[in-house]
Amino acid sequence: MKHLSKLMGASLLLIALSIPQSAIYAGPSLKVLGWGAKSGPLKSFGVNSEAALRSAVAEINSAGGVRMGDGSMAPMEVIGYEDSACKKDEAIAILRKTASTTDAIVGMGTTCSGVCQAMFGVLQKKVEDTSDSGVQMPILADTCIRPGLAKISEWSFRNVPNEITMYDELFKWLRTAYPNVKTFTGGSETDQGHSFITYTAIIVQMAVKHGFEWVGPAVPALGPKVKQGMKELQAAAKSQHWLMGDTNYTVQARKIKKQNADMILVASHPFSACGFMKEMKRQRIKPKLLVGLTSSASQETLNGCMSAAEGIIIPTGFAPITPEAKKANSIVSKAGGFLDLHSSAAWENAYLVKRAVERAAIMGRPDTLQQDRRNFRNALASISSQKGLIGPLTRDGSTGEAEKPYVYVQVVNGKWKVIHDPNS
Amino acid sequence: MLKIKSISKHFGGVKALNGLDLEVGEGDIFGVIGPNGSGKSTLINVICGIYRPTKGDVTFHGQTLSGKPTHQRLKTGIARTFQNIRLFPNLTVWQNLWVARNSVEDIKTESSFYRWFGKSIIVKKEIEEMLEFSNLENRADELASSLAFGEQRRLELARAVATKPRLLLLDEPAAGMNKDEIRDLDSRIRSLQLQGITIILIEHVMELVMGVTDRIAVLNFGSKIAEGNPQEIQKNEAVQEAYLGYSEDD
Amino acid sequence: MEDFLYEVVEITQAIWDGLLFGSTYALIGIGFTLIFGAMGKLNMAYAGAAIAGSYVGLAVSMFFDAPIILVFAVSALVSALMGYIVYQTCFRFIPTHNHLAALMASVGGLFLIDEVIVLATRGSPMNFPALFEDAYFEIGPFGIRGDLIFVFFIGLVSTVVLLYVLFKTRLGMATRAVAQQDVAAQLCGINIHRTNSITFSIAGLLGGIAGAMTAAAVGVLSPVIILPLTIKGLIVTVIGGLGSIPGAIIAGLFVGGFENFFLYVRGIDERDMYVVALLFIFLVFRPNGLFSKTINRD
Amino acid sequence: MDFYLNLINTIGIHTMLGLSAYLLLQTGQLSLAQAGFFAVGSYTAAILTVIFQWNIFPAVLAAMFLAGFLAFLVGFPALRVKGLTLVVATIAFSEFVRMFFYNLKWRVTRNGEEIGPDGTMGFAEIRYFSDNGWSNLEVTFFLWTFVIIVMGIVWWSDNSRSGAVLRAVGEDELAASSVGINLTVIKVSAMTAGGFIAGLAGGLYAHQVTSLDHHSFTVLLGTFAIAYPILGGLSNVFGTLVAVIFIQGLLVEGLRFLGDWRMILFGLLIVLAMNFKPLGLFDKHTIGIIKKVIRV
Repeated sequence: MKHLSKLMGASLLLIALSIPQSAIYAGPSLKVLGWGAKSGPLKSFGVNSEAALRSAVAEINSAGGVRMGDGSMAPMEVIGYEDSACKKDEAIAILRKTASTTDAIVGMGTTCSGVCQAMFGVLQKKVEDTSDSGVQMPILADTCIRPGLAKISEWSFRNVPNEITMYDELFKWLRTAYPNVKTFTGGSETDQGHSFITYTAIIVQMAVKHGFEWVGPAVPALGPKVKQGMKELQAAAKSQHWLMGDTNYTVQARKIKKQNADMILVASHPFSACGFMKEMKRQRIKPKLLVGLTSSASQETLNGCMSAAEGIIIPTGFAPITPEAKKANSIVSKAGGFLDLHSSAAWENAYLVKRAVERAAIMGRPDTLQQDRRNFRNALASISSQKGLIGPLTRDGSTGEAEKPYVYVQVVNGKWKVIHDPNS
Repeated sequence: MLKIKSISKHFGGVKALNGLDLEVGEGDIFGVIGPNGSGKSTLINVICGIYRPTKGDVTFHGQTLSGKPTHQRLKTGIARTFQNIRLFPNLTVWQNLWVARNSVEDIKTESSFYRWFGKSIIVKKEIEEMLEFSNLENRADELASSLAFGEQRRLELARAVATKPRLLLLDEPAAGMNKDEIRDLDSRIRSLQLQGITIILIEHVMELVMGVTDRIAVLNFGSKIAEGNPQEIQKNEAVQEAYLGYSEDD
Repeated sequence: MEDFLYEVVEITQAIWDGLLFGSTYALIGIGFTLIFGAMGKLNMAYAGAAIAGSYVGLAVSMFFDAPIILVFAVSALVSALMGYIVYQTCFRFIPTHNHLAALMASVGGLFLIDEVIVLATRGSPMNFPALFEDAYFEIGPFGIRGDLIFVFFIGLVSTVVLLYVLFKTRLGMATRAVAQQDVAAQLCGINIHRTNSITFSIAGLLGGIAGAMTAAAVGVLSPVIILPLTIKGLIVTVIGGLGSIPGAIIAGLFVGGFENFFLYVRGIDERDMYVVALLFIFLVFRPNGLFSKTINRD
Repeated sequence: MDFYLNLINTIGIHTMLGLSAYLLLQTGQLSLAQAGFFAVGSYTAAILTVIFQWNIFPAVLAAMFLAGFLAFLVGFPALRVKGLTLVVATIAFSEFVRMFFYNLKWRVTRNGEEIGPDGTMGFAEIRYFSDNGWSNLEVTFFLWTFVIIVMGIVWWSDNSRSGAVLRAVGEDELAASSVGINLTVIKVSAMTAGGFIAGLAGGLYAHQVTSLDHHSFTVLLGTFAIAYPILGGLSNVFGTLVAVIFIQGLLVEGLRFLGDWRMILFGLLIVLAMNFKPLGLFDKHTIGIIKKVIRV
């Protein structure tokens, strides 16, 4: 029994310990709690987002904090940044923990679109729907980029670029910037929902829309509208895709080489994107243009295959082009993170929270917690535009889909370089 | 009751059994002796269906056994013990006996649900008897692995008897036993005979075989070299030949 | 006719590439088979340890810009060490008859290794120095990856060496003795733990080579490839026949070619289904694998 | 409160998953196919409640029976192989199932929204509980009724002759068959029962997480299924429960505050547990101690 009781005791104790102690700070403060993948292959996402969020909050506090409902200024406080390990069960557990055992006003997470899908699922779908017993906790996400997640719950908010407009504009620009590029083909990783859907439903269609010619396996129905010919494309191009954990890309590369296109799309996370691009290099496939997936516009790609990725063009929601962005970038890298498409969103989210709080007149008292969360949600929902790091963030109230500025970056001499800013 | 018609069992080139014929009568204690490697254990494995004979057929009460798997042969009334004891070491003594209740009578008397999940008075009584038979009454709840060697032998015998067999195959039950234990075993075997169980006894220990058996068959190189009652066997040259020959190469 | 020829060429190419790449599966398979042969146990941490070795090799190359061959050597040695550690931590002190506990411990080991790697690299994929990156020969319509040839070659060499060690040296005798009859072996004065730990180290050595070769062939090293490698390795082990080294080799190459063939004709989503189907076919028609060794341990 | 209930639900689901493997381990079959049955159960139940608008109770039962039937079919080929071969074969099976759902697309449109399994995009919005206004407490009661029934049945069979027979088969198949036990019947029934339980657990899991995709049903899940009974010990059902509390309660939730080091400790503690208690945390020794304490 000794061992057993010890075990039980320990486990309960630890569970208790693991609940963020929010009473340590004197005086009222505005509490937020974040989570993301801090273990497993996607660790870097969580680490970067945490660094960004914490340093942004520090910035806000050094500038005086946030104005509460009673007019007083209170510091903003990140009462924890949990590890959801890119696992559904864990993310849901953290969400429920945050909602029921902490007085955080908003949850900020999480990594992995599939996990967001599950997490948003346990939220209340419609705010006014009292028959719905879903969790009532506002969530402000920075990395749940997969299309269509916004509609799952009115309590969920995402500060992510809209990939439809992103790629639409990108190919429009490429059309003019590279007039000699006519044909295109590409590949993706089929076991990663975000990569595969974005590729087959958006990227290819947008390329077709702007007059690039698909020279992959024949897909008559393809483009130019979003999702047009998606299923046909998925069926036709089966053998030029790969899986995230793959180790051998010879067949895919050879197929794509045979198609001999001017432009090749590599819609995949760095893990496999690097493998594939290395194989391209090996088989001496030299397209005039190489276009990648937003998620690959990150440090990982450079770690993984700097030389093979040389010249790849990717639209991204962040680049240190504005003074704010430069400042944020340096602060975050001091805090031990990289500011990229996703983590920059975490930074911006801190300011988004500040704005919503000041709009919603949050009391920040334990007894007002539920009301505060509801008000906060409504305020957040009512914010249709907000100043981001590299330009205005806008949100369409009806669909809940966000729009944010983006730039086109390219790997030049082993560094990400901004080659075009559509807003300038 | 048990007829073995020209059974052969070949392992690759090795002829473990070679056209063997045997007939065991109802209620007999039938001894099978022979030097090591003369095919005694193979014989048992063929009878209870662990080996499929290369040639020949075994009939039990006039019906052929060929093609029947081991567990069905048990239900026709053929039980066995093993040369190297095979109990269920991490089951209690009680459970070892409980598992063995598979005879046709049990299936007749109890509903199958009850047989699997119930524990009736009858079952208790029968198992008590078995414990008594193997004088393990006071160790019923201990693990079989915690028993001493002799006790394990007794338990294995009891487990075989618990299946209410009509024919019991004992594979060297006296191996590694001292005089008293052998005498004890002798009386057990006789008591089983009194219960009307036919017994095939495979044994090296001559005093046991010669004492207890009614008929003896002698195997060498997979075929029968002699059969008769103990006295005849003791006189038989071929037998001495075989044993002496055996002891020489040893 | 044109298309037909084209398809033939392409399929041949696909199978050929897969075949060469299969040599990495083969080495992983050999590792599993060795350990299973020696102890009748399954070491789930094996592929993880192999990849960990490659990471150390990579670290060496990053800090001392060592030649690729040294990277290979380091990977192999470290992973041999890992093999030894895995034996000491997950097998040595667990009762020999208790296969379940050992299996579970090695699973724990897998998690541990995996997470240590992640902690060290933030899970970011790492650039791994490729061998003869530009050695890509085009013979008529065919293309041949020089590095894969090298990988294949190393695979063969290490197998030959292994076979020599197993069948010609006293150590090998001891290993096989333990594999066949551990009690008897102990009675003959063979130190079973020593033998086992050596077996694990040898297996680790091979694993390290396999890991480094995989990493070099892909060009990037990341923890996401560990699980697929483990599964492929296990499938190869079973198809090859438990405890059979030649079986593992042939099965490895075969599976490599097989999966590439189906990748070409049926596409990525179904590729692994066919590999699994292949395994099932073997289990039905040849349950003991290519080179049947009836080991009745479990 | 909500959080603890959620944790209790998770523990319940994983306990059932573990018990489904527990039965098989008793007969000496080391099966990683439980992940496959779990997946079948969860997708079936989810499809029934979401697409066909069934009530959750029949849906979960249907999931249970489908998974059980599948397990029954798997049981026969599984007889042919044992040990490592069986492990790999069952891994292959569950991978096959996973890839099936990974390719499964079944979209229907209900009041303007597309719902249903969507291949690699997963199967979102399995919102039966919240749509019908179930409080988390009600969910817990609902779920644990099943858990307790399952545990009760397994416990009962453990202490009846059937349990002894299962273990007998696991310990010595030859001896078992020579006391008249039909190995085929026993092993296949164990596999089937395991499938039933895993399917049931899956059906409940689907509604707990509200979203399924192939990432949830990898080999790791199957590994956990066998990990619970092995880590807890095969002496009785509470071992599995203890192990689930150890892993889900202590390692996953309890150590969360350790951040980066949690998952490292996760692996480490499993290794240590197996080294110091190879027969499980809840082995005969522990039980002995407990009995003593109870007597005192």
